[in-house]
Amino acid sequence: GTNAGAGAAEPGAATVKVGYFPLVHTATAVHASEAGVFSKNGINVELVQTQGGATAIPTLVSGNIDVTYTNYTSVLLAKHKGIPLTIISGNDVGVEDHGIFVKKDSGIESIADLKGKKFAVNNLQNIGTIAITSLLEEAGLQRGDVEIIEMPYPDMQAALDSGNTDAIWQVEPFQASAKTNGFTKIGNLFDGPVADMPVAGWITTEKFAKENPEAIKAFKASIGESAKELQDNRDELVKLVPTFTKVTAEVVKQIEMPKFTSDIDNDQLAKAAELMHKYGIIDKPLDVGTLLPNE
Amino acid sequence: MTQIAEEQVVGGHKAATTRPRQTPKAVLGLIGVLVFLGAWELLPVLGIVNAKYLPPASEVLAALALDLGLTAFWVAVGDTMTAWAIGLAIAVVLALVLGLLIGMSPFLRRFTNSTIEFLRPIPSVALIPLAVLLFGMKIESSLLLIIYACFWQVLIQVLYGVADVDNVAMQTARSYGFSHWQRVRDVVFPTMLPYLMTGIRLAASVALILAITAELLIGSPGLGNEITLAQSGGAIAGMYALILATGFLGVLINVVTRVVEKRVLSWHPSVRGEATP
Amino acid sequence: MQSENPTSHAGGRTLPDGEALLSVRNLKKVYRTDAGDIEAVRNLTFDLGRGELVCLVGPSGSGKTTLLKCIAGLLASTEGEVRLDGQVITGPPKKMAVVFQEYGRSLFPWLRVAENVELPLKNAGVPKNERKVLVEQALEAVGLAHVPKSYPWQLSGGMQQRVAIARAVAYQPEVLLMDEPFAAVDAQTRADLEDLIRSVWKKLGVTVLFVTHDIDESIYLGERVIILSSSPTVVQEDIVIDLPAERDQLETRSLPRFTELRHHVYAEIQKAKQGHRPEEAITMVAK
Amino acid sequence: MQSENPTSHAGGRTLPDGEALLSVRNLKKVYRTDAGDIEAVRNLTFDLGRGELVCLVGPSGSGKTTLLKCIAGLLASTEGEVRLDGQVITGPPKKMAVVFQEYGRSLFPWLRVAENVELPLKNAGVPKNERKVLVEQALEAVGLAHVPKSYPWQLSGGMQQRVAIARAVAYQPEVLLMDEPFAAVDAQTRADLEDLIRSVWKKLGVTVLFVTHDIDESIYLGERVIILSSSPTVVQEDIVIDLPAERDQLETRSLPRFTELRHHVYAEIQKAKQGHRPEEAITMVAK
Amino acid sequence: MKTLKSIGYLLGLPLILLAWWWIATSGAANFFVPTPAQLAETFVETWMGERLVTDVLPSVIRLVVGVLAAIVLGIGLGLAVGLNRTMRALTEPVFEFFRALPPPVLVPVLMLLVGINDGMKIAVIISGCIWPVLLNTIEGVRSIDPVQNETSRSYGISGFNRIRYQVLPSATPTIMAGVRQCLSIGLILMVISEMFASSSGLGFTIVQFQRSFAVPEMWSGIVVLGLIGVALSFIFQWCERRVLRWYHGLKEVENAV
Ligand SMILES: Nc1ncnc2c1ncn2[C@@H]1O[C@H](COP(=O)(O)OP(=O)(O)OP(=O)(O)O)[C@@H](O)[C@H]1O
Ligand SMILES: Nc1ncnc2c1ncn2[C@@H]1O[C@H](COP(=O)(O)OP(=O)(O)OP(=O)(O)O)[C@@H](O)[C@H]1O
Ligand SMILES: [Mg+2]
Ligand SMILES: [Mg+2]
Repeated sequence: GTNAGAGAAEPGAATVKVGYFPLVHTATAVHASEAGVFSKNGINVELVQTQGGATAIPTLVSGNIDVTYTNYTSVLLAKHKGIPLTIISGNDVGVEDHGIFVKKDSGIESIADLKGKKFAVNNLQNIGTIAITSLLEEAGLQRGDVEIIEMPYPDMQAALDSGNTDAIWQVEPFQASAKTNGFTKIGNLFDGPVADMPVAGWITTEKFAKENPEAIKAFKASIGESAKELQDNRDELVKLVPTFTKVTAEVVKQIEMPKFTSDIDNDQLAKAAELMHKYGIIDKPLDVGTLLPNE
Repeated sequence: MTQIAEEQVVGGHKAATTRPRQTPKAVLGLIGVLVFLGAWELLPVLGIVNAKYLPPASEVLAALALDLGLTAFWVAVGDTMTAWAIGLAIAVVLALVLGLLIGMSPFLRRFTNSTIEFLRPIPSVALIPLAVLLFGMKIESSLLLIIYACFWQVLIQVLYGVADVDNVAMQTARSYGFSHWQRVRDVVFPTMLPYLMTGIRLAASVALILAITAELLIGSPGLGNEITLAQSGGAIAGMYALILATGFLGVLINVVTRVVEKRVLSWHPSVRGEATP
Repeated sequence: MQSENPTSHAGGRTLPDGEALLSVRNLKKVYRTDAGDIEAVRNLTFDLGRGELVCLVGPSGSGKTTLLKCIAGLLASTEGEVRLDGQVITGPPKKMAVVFQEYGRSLFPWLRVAENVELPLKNAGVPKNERKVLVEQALEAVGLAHVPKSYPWQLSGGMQQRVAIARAVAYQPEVLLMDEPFAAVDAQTRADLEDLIRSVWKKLGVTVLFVTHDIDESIYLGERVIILSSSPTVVQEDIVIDLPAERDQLETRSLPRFTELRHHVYAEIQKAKQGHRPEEAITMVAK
Repeated sequence: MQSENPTSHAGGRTLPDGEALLSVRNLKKVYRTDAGDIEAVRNLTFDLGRGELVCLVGPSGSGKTTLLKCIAGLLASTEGEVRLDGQVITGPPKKMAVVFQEYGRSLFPWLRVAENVELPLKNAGVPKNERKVLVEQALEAVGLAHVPKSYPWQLSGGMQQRVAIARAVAYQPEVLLMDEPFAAVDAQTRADLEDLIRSVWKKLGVTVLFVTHDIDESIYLGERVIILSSSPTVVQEDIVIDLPAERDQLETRSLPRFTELRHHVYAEIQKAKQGHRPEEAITMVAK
Repeated sequence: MKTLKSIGYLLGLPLILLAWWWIATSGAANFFVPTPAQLAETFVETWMGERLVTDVLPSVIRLVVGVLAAIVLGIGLGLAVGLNRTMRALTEPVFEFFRALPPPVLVPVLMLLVGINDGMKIAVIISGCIWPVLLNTIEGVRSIDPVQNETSRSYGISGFNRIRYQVLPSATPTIMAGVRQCLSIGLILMVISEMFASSSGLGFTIVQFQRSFAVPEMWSGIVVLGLIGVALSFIFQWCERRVLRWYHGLKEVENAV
């Protein structure tokens, strides 16, 4: 983990433990910490490296960290099941950094060609499933026309190569290696009906949000600033990412830039919730308003 | 099969007459490892798998050599081994004590049977949310998983070992008025020891597996976490180098348990059979 | 010259209440197995006075080992009871040593010879230096002073058996039960060990029940010989051995009385093997 | 009346090349242990002719079992060699049966009595009905026809030993090695088994090497008795037993020649125990 | 009366534990730990329907195939290795190497080699639960009583006959300890094998419940695992009692007194 410089933070202010998984996309938090953005905004942040997936939310609920980075679908699901969570800041929105790849010469050129094929996502209960299903519907297919299977991002290219799946979803930096490995990108996952879908952001528990409104505001502001500074600054990313991940500078030079933002687009979020309901990931409608701090 | 058994039949003579020229165990082991690495090297070359996803052994070994020069690698090994050692020790002691207690009492054996069989197959992996909830990402989480997984392995071995006590040996102890505790210490424990050693050998690698799995899935520092990092960074050779390191740790642990076994079981047919001509 | 017929009882001799150290009463033992019940002992009654040295002979499979295990409190009887000092035996009593017929399995393979001999003493809380002396003496007495550091499985059969004997002797028990303890040793060693047991018995006043197949041995050693019938097992005869207390391998064995007793016992065993049963026993069986 | 001194050789008797079935030459066996080397046998040389019945006696721990295992091809010798029919033995030869001193452990506890006896026959490919007859006869001969379905651990010590004997007899071997096979049975059974071995030997022409501690038994049974010295072990003496071929428990044992031989062997063993060594052996030791 | 006693033994401790859990959860509710009542309700809802056929059954079939294969392979290899000193020295480090590899990192490699199918899942199960059988077989073979070995050798019982009539029976008590371990490890690996590249199965379902924070459902899945474990184990113990009748007879004669 990387520790934040205490800089301009008020002495005596409690340290906020922020959990993050080392990815290109979490460069926002690392940058904010390294560049002193957090302290400038008056909070002490300790970055704690965590695992994504199954453990992020339990870790948060158990009180071992105060804030964590996670995808919105998991948050909505947890909320739906009654875990009191609050989204405090956006982080990234799906754009060209999420690609759909097929094998060269597979004959698959568009979403419509996926009929009867297998498509791999990293997690069935996640934004990827929603996005691909929407894309399928748009292309005039049914959910059942494509078999959506689950496997970790790093294993997908091998599975595609060996024919165990026909199409895969790759996020940066895997997208970059998929390109170098000669797979064909047939489109972006967040496109058309799901263009600009918010993918992941920062959350905390309702209790922490209520007790630390200042810290939360400062955190969101810091991510916002950091997002702006990084957005069109590939050089900074090239410098920063290899320091906290195992992604090499060469790869960072080739990636599609993510779209960083601390904004939370209520409408998009509501749409995500609606789609989740529609596709049966949750069994009753969810008011996303309850997830936002100011209510 | 016949051939193997045949060789055993005249084994005694072979060992005696060819004694000075007999290939040392370590050399044979090394040959085994080299054959394995050779096969691995050939897999991509023969086109059975794509070298992009499973790089040849040479490349992975080179990556491992690179790792060996990094402090971060050794820190990770240290973290993993700490969790391994503490978890294994607690599990073994716990299982040994409970195993002796349960194994020696027909009542407890029957009374706990269904519960043990129910709890045993619960995957440690499924306990991760619970562990995280209780302990967060601290070492205790890893320990919980390690102990849970290893405990059963050792327990079952101990139960079978206790059941193996020789009647005449036990009657001897009883007739000489050994107290309950003395019987456990002087008769049951030594009889059970070979079983326990197998249990420890099983548990030692399970503990390593769980230490790494916990790091992999919870994110506490250690080799497993390094593996995730390498994976999510797309560093395939680096990832396999770490897996290789894990395997070598397993081999190392086995060497240590074998040495211990040789000492504590020198009297047992399984060990003494190796020494006599 | 004494009377031709040795003083003997068909059925075991019993003592008045309070005089017996060990009393066996109507002992019956049935092993229950999947394939059916096996009656090892039908009905045994006899007494052992304090400090007696009694030999037990009987055909193979007649239940000698079973009887010994019942007396040692290692086996529960099916009917009847065994009393030691008036107390019904329910578990192994204190200060008792047993030399098992399966001597190989009764030694702990993980302990060296001296450690095997020492263990019961250690567990009984005998101080270290005292233990050392006892172990050394016992090993010396059975002719194994040169191998204290060997493991039992590095010894010959006879040597293993002598370790088991040394262990019992070193323990200085009050009751000593021995199940064919000299079966695996050569004639000369056997003679030495017989004298060892007699001298230990005299010195410590220990009560000894000694199972043997060697009729000469039973007479040479014992003050009394109990003969078991063949299965279904009862006491065939209980003979007092009226030989002088001081016994000598050459002298005693050449006494005419020795030969007389020997013939008598031999004849009894032969009868036992042929299925002859003492009258009392038969009536007991009948009712 | 025959000569006072029995025909005997100090050192083992050897036969001209080609006449011996089994020849032991300068056999030496040293056990290597962590605690140092144990010399079990120093130098043994003797021959067994085809169809001979030879008894082997010697003090406890003198290496009888070791010698038997070397002959059986179960142990590699340290020096010297054992030849069967002129072939150096490197592994267990065909058609050989061994009755081990540790009879209890040599029976397979997962097989019933009859199955234990049957196994070697089954393995040798003897047809089923023939097997059945052989097993029944063998069990009958050792007096165990009534327990074919018991497990070995449900039997008494002597019964277990008789199962091991039955197994060897049923196998109809050409060479039969027996290591104190009657140690655990009563006197009467022992006599019966002795006669059984003699009759099997006569009927099948099998070559028998028989280890025993009972001097009378060695003389009653054997055509020759080999006496081993105490450790370091050499052949102390090799005596021809010139008793009539038809032997009878009562008659033979009461022959004056029997008594003579008995005294001779007894004296030799006593000498062996006291450390006396034959001259040849001593010179061998010296060089 | 006897069956009553058996039932008492079977359910005694579980009931005590259940009561304890009831009391422990009756006060403060924790989102991640359901109450027994909740769990029971979810259990019936979740597992007593179609899922039994679509998810549980295929998983159990894979499990059984994998476990049986592991037992056969483990015993076969164990005999080969245990009977031969050179083989043992040659293979031990490689075995130990594989033994130490965590299944979660092994699965991707198996996916590469075997592909994504039932074969892969069975391979994952075998790769993990072969070890206790293998190790125990090796140890069992190594610790055979030397007198038994000598008996076999002297009667010329060798090769397959020796394995069948002497080596295997003698090592069976030890092997059984390994088989028993193998059952529960197989169950664990069944779950892990379905965590990757799967779209049905018991393990898959449990993981999906876990991901979607359906906590009582997840625990009910774990209960299903436990129940399968108990069932397998009882089947196993029934077989063991038959195979090892001689052994229990031998050991229980007086140990029970
Ligand atoms: N564990 C057992 N299970 C079943 N039957 C047994 C068991 N132990 C002994 N028996 C039977 O009980 C009878 C008496 O056996 P025991 O060992 O007491 O005889 P023994 O007099 O000691 O014979 P030996 O002189 O041959 O040692 C035998 O018929 C035997 O088969
Ligand atoms: N496995 C072994 N390891 C080391 N030493 C052994 C081993 N087996 C036997 N010995 C030693 O070899 C010597 C001869 O033993 P062996 O068993 O051949 O004697 P034996 O003549 O059969 O004696 P007994 O009549 O008592 O059975 C003994 O001193 C014994 O301690
Ligand atoms: Mg007996
Ligand atoms: Mg011997």
